[in-house]
Amino acid sequence: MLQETVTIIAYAFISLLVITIYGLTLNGLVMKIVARVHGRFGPPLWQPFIDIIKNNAKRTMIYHGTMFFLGPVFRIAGGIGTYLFIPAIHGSEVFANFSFSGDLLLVMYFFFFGQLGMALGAGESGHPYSAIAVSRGLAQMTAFEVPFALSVISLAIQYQTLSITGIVSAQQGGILHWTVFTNPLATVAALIALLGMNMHSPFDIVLAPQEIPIGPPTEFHSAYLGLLQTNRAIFNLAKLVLFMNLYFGGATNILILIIKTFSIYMLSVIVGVSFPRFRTEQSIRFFLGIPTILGILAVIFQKL
Amino acid sequence: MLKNQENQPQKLANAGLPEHEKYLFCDARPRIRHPFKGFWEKFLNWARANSIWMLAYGTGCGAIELRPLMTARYDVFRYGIAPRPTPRQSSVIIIGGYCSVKTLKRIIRSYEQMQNPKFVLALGSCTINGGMYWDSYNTINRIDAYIPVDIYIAGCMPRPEAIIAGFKKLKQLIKSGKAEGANLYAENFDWYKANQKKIIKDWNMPDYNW
Amino acid sequence: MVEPIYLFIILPVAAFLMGSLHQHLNRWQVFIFFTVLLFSFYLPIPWLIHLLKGGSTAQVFTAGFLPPISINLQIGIEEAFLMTIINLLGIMGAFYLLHHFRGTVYGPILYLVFIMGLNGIIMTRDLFNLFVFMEITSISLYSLITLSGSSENLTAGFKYIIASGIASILFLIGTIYLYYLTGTLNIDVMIASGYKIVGPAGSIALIMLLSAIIVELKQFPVNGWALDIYTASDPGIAAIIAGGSSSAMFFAAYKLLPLWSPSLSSIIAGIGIMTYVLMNLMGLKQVKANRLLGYSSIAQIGLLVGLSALLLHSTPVTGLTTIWIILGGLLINHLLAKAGLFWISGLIKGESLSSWSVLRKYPSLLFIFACLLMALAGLPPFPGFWVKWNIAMQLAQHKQFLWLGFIMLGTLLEAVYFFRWFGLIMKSELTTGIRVRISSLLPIFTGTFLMFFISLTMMNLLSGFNFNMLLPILIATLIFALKLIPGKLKALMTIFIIMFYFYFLLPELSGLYRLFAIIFFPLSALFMIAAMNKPGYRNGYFELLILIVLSLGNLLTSHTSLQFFYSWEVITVATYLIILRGVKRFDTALLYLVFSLAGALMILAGFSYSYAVTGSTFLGILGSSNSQITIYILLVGGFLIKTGAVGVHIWLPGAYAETEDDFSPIISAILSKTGILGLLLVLLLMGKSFAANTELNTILGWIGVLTAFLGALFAIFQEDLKYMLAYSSMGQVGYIVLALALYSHLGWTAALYLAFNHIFFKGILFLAAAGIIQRLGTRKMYEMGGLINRMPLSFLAVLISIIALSGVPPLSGFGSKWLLYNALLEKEWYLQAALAFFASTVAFLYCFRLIHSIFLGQEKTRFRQVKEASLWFLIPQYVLIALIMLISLFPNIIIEPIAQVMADFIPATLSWEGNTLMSSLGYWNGNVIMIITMGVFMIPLIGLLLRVRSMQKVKQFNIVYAAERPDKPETTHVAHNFFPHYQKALGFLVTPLVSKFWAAVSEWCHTIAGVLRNIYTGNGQTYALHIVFMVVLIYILAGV
Amino acid sequence: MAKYFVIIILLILLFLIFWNLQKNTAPRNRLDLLSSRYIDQGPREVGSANLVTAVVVAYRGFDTLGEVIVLFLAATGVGFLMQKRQKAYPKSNPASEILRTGSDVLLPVIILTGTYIFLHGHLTPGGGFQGGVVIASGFLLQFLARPESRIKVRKLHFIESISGFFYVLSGLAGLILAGGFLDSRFLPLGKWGELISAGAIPLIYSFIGLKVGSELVGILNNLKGD
Amino acid sequence: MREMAFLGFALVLLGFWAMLTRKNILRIIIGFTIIDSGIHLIIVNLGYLPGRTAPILEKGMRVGDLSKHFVDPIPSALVLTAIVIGLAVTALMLVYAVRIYERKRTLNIDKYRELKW
Repeated sequence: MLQETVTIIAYAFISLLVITIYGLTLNGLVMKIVARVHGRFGPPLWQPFIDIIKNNAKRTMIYHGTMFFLGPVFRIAGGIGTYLFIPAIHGSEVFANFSFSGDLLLVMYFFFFGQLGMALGAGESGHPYSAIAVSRGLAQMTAFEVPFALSVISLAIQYQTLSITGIVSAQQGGILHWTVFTNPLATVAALIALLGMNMHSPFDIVLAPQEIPIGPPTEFHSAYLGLLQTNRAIFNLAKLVLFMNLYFGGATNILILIIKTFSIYMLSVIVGVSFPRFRTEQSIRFFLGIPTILGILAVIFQKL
Repeated sequence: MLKNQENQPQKLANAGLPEHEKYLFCDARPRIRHPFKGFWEKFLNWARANSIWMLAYGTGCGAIELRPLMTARYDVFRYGIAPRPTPRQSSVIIIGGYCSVKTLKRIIRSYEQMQNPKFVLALGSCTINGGMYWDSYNTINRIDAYIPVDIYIAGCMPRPEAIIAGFKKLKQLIKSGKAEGANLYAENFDWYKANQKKIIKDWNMPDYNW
Repeated sequence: MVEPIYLFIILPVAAFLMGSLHQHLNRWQVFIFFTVLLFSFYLPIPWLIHLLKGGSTAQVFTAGFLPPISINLQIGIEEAFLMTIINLLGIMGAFYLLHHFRGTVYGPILYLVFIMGLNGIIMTRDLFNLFVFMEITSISLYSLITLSGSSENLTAGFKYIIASGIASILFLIGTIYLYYLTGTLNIDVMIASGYKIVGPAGSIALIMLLSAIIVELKQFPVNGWALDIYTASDPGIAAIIAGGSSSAMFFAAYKLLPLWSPSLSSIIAGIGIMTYVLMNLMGLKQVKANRLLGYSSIAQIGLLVGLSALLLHSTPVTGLTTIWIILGGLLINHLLAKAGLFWISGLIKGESLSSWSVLRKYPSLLFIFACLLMALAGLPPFPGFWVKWNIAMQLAQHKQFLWLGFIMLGTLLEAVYFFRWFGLIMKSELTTGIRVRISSLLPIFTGTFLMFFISLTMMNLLSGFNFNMLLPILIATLIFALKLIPGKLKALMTIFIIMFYFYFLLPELSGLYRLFAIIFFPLSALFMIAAMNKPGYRNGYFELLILIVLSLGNLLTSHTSLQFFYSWEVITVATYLIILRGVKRFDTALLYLVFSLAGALMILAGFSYSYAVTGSTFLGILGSSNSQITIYILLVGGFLIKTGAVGVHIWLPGAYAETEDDFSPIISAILSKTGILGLLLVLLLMGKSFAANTELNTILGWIGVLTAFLGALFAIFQEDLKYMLAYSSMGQVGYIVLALALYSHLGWTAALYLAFNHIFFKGILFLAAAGIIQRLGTRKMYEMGGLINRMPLSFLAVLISIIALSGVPPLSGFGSKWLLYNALLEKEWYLQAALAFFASTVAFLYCFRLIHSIFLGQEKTRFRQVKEASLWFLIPQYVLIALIMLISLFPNIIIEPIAQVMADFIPATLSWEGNTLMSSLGYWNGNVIMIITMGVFMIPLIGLLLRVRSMQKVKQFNIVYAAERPDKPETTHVAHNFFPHYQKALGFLVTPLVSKFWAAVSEWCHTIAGVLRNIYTGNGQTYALHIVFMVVLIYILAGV
Repeated sequence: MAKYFVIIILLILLFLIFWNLQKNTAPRNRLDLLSSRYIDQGPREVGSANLVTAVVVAYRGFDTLGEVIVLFLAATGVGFLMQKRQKAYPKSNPASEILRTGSDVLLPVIILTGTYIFLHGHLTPGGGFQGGVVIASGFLLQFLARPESRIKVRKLHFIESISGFFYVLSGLAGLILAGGFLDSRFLPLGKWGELISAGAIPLIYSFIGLKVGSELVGILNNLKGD
Repeated sequence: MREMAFLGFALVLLGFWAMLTRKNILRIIIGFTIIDSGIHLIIVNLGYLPGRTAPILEKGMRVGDLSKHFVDPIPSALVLTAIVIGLAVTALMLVYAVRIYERKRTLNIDKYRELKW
């Protein structure tokens, strides 16, 4: 029993480490790609690592209060937790994480854990922009969760399970078994929702550096920021892995995982570099419009 | 090199604030933060040098030169330099040209809100001796009487290439552990503060903006 | 037993003698007056006892001949009963009027003759003699009305004479033609020879007679004069008119009932019930107290007339006893209550409704007043309640559903204006203007006491004596009597009593009921700890709490729908009163009451329909196969109102938010579950084959999920802390309704789990809100801010509860969401699941707003000195937090018993593997999730804690502020209008359409009432015209 | 004008109803059982030659009691209402000589006639009420002739209440001595057609006559207003 | 004689007309008495049988066969009561008129509308 537990925890650490490194690299890569789109060279691939080191190397920190202090902790706990509840690689023991403890619903609700904590921390900083950004972020979140939820429901109908492992195993055996082909409407709806989740343009209303200097983390710095940046890598990848599992047949080894998550992420990135920003209410209306209809259609088609 | 501050009072008076607002501001003195010794500090300094986040705050006309710096032509991102909208997260503040009294107040506030280690890059002649506005009633002639400047980049205005050169110099300073402006400021806090208060008449902020 | 004829000897003799001998009699006059009245009161009592024991109806002959040759009187059980109460009223009224009778001999004489006239009307069996006695009462009233001698008295009296004169003319025409047709004046013979009353002549004669009686009964529309009489005459006189004269006239009408043909009978029923509805409608516009009472009196008599025509004539009489209890109970209820109200009105100097607020200074009078109002509105524990119940049952049994609907509408309208009045009294400016005399008080108190006694008798007759049903009221009264005990001690006593009751109740309950008992007793006791906080005696609060909670227990133990409904109404009333205690304006409490009563009436309709179909009030059977849809709709509709479902939710926010802070947790957490209990019972008892499969469940589910969604959406736009929590409650209960509607094992498990969870977190939130509001003195969230430093314990409590609310793992809220979605998907309610999910994300918005606006952000200067909330608020909060933590770590300890209970009704679809909960779709291991979350939380936390030495704690204005410094905390704290973008995007969904709709309904009711009452122009000639018009109308309607 | 129109329409309709009522009652050719019985048995049972009186005083005596009470109520009510008057009317002009003399002459005759009428109520048309009214009319004449004259109100009340008292007492006597309350047969019926006959009817009618007379005088006195 | 009933009804309607249209309360009272008279006429008329006489025995009448000669005595008895009651009501109405006039200095019924609705 003890040995089993230790093994599981060790595996989780390995999985987490791999995913963190990959996530940070992916962020660097994206910066590079964005720079290329701009016609620049861009920072080096490892720039995110340096940034994290630098932030942690800051000698001073301030704190506004307990929740401010705990905010980033919540955030990264949320990111790590989300990732750990998703089986990353199908069939792999190391990357199965803690997916035995809950199903898709758990993951969907665990998304909120970090956001809520971060919002609380940002709130305690007392900075008006933080509060405004949180208000925007939460508002947008409610909107993009709708098509995503519909899409998940469509999957639940399709596969008659809410277990992510179950959904992945049902997609094995050929590219045509992937949800993206068997249930394209649900996939489209979910991918549009993913754009919102990733908060790239046109949905970057939370950070919006030109309006409300980077929103919730305005007051966060030094080691806090280090944690947030780490989380950004992990949480981002958690979402990508989830989408890969749900819609793109999952991954059987780390290479496929990298390829698939990278490809999914590229969608956000390409959309991001191509569009300006929505206003919040536009974003809400957008998600409750076509994507929601697609989601509803996906549910209806599956039910028929 | 750095003096101990034991005999100084621990709390700031914040005399510029009205009594009923004093509780709203932190009254702690800035403290000297000693660097680590040896390789560890060198490693950290390497990271600090390669990830310079500058405060996106155009204090003067020189800010015009910062846009080309970040776009495709000069692309300072190559060097790990990136703009940052909040002083809390930035490590360098660029004094972009002539500095009026009014701006100085904001510069001081922003500078104080940045976290140690932090660096100051002064741009153009005006920051050195007032430049063409040397005899203006409202222009600060010598910026380093108010905040510790790491690098001056001469010129009116300095071209982006000069600025990049300045950054390179700053990197070298950081790597060599010589860019300890923040500690300098803390060490000579009373002197700096006295200078600042001498020129800023309507001092309505705490003595140190945490 | 004294022969009743002596009434007609002693009373006139006394009157004659007093007329001339008063100078000689002096003080003996009063003595004679009361002796004679006492004699008249005593006379029927032995008869009543004799008849109740089974004695036969007695006839009294006059002139030494047998009827029909001479006039005869009859004393049967009805007559004896009515005479007893009317003569009792006579004594009490005389006592009340004693003051007025000083210095005049005419008053007592007229009064004596009036009482004699009433007895004559009741007893006589001769049509013309009836006319004579009617004239005797009318003529004595003509004079008595002018007792106070104002000009209003005189003009009103003149109108009365005109109307009554026309009525007697019509009566005479009718009588003489009936005599012509039948050759007799004896009512019994006339009824027996009813075959002779044929053809147009017979019908018209009957119409004339009927019209006269309708005028005398003051039915719509020929009652303008009566309203004036009630308004203008001395309250003591109005009391005996409303109580005595109307009752006697009703009895006269009752005597003649067998004469009417079926078509006339239905006209009478229609007129009576329309009078009931329209008078109550017009009462809405009334601002004068006495006139309002007049409207109500007329309405009540209308109900009596309508019911007697419906129950005794147009359908065959089945259970005479029940009908007797209805009519007798209604009569006595009306008689005592209305007389009492008129008597009280005599004490009040002003004539407007609000001038009665002076009653606040006399709690005992106020108490009586409330009792009388409740009696008239048909609320327990007064006779009116039993009557209401039986009316519904009887009418349903006779398939008179349309009339039943009208009667319910009338009841509701009556409750509206009565309780609006009560609210006005409780909440308007205190006026000074009361004259309290012992002689005036005595009859008032006696009457009310009598009413309790009669109610007890009726309870005994109708449902069998049930000590449990009385117990809450007894205990509450007992505590109320201990007036001078400090509030804290009372709170302690309350908690003890509740737990004690729980201790005795628990062994009697099983399964589901036991779970609800846990909700109702220990948890509400826990919430009551908060009440220890407030200083002072808090009279009424704890008594009502006991009443509510103990009645909740009775709800669980009731076996018949009557018992259930009784406890239900007790809870409604007690809750209304407790809300009214706390609110600043009465309309919130009124709204609560009106909607609750409307719900209760729907439930009553459902029960009565079920009774009509099955013939049983046993709760175990609700309807048979062919009637289930109606019963389902009625009952579910009624219970939905109680849960505050969308569309009928507008009472909810005010009631939850405006009430006292330490009651809000109880009403929103505990009492909202009564509706859930009701819904669950309906689904359980409707019969599985129907309830499990009906499409109506789908509608119910949609209502639930829409409530959840709109409740959450409303909540996010509230600036008021308690309103936000109230709307949140509405939404959360919506989830529970949705889960119940699923009718699956998983769904019901989810429902109860949600219920428990909701109690925990909403209890904490409301308690924390109470603590905050107590310290800050404001409910506006944007005025708060930064309180985390001042109230860290409250903050922690709120934090944990909002995590539990929003369903974020690892706390208990996620369990409820998991169960709910699994249940929804299992049932294939996909779109509902999506909307529920949307609603649950919307809930984040208000959760964050709640905690941010209050505890985070900028601390306001004026709240720098506030202290942590009172310990009495914190204790229950932390107990609840412990419970939340417990069920988060070990969800099984609560899900398992719930699932087991539910498995008794529906086969289980939930299973366990160790600590992992498995449904057909997914799985969930709360225990492990909690540990993992803790783990991933601790690692970065420790990392960060290592850096703590390099950290500087800063103050609230040490923020980066675009190189400036913030100006004021008030302008820096972002809290007001927190979701403007949401307002822009989805604000159209929260347009208060429902409120507008109900406001329009209310507006229209008032407008129609205003237009309708224009017929009462105040001109005697118009009133005369009304009578002519009515005669013509009845003629046309009767189709002669 | 609209109001008049409505009233006219309604009254026309009312008249149609009355028309309908009267038109549809079949004419009577013979008496009903009850009235035949009164006529056939009345003289023997009650001993009254005037059968209307038999009905009024004996068969429907209870009605008559009510009737007396109604009048009593009217008198009391008038007293009650006039008691609260605020002020008296200005005195009217004295009546003419002719009227005064005429009334002085007529008053005894009128009272005598009235007394005759109620004493012979069981024999000839008339009775207590009629007699009482005739008596009262004499006093009315007196009031008109001598507005300033005062009536001894206490005596009037005394007569009124004593006669009322005895009327009820005679009813009680009927209850105790004869068949029922207000049974007039507790005195011997005598031979019909004579003054002292028909049981207690003359007695009762006398009481009624006195009572009615005094009551009406009381009403007139009150209305006269002093 | 049956047509006398219509006369009675005509009186009733006349009385009603007075009652409903006249503004002076004294006229209304008169209207009321007219109605009363009409009713009395109707009542008496209903008791009348053609060719018969009042139910008062005179010497020489044969007891036992009287019911063929007399009109119905009951309506006559009733009308007596009705007259008395009408008288009582009229008296009270008049007193009311006196009192109201004292108070309001007008006999116009339209002016007595302080109570309405």
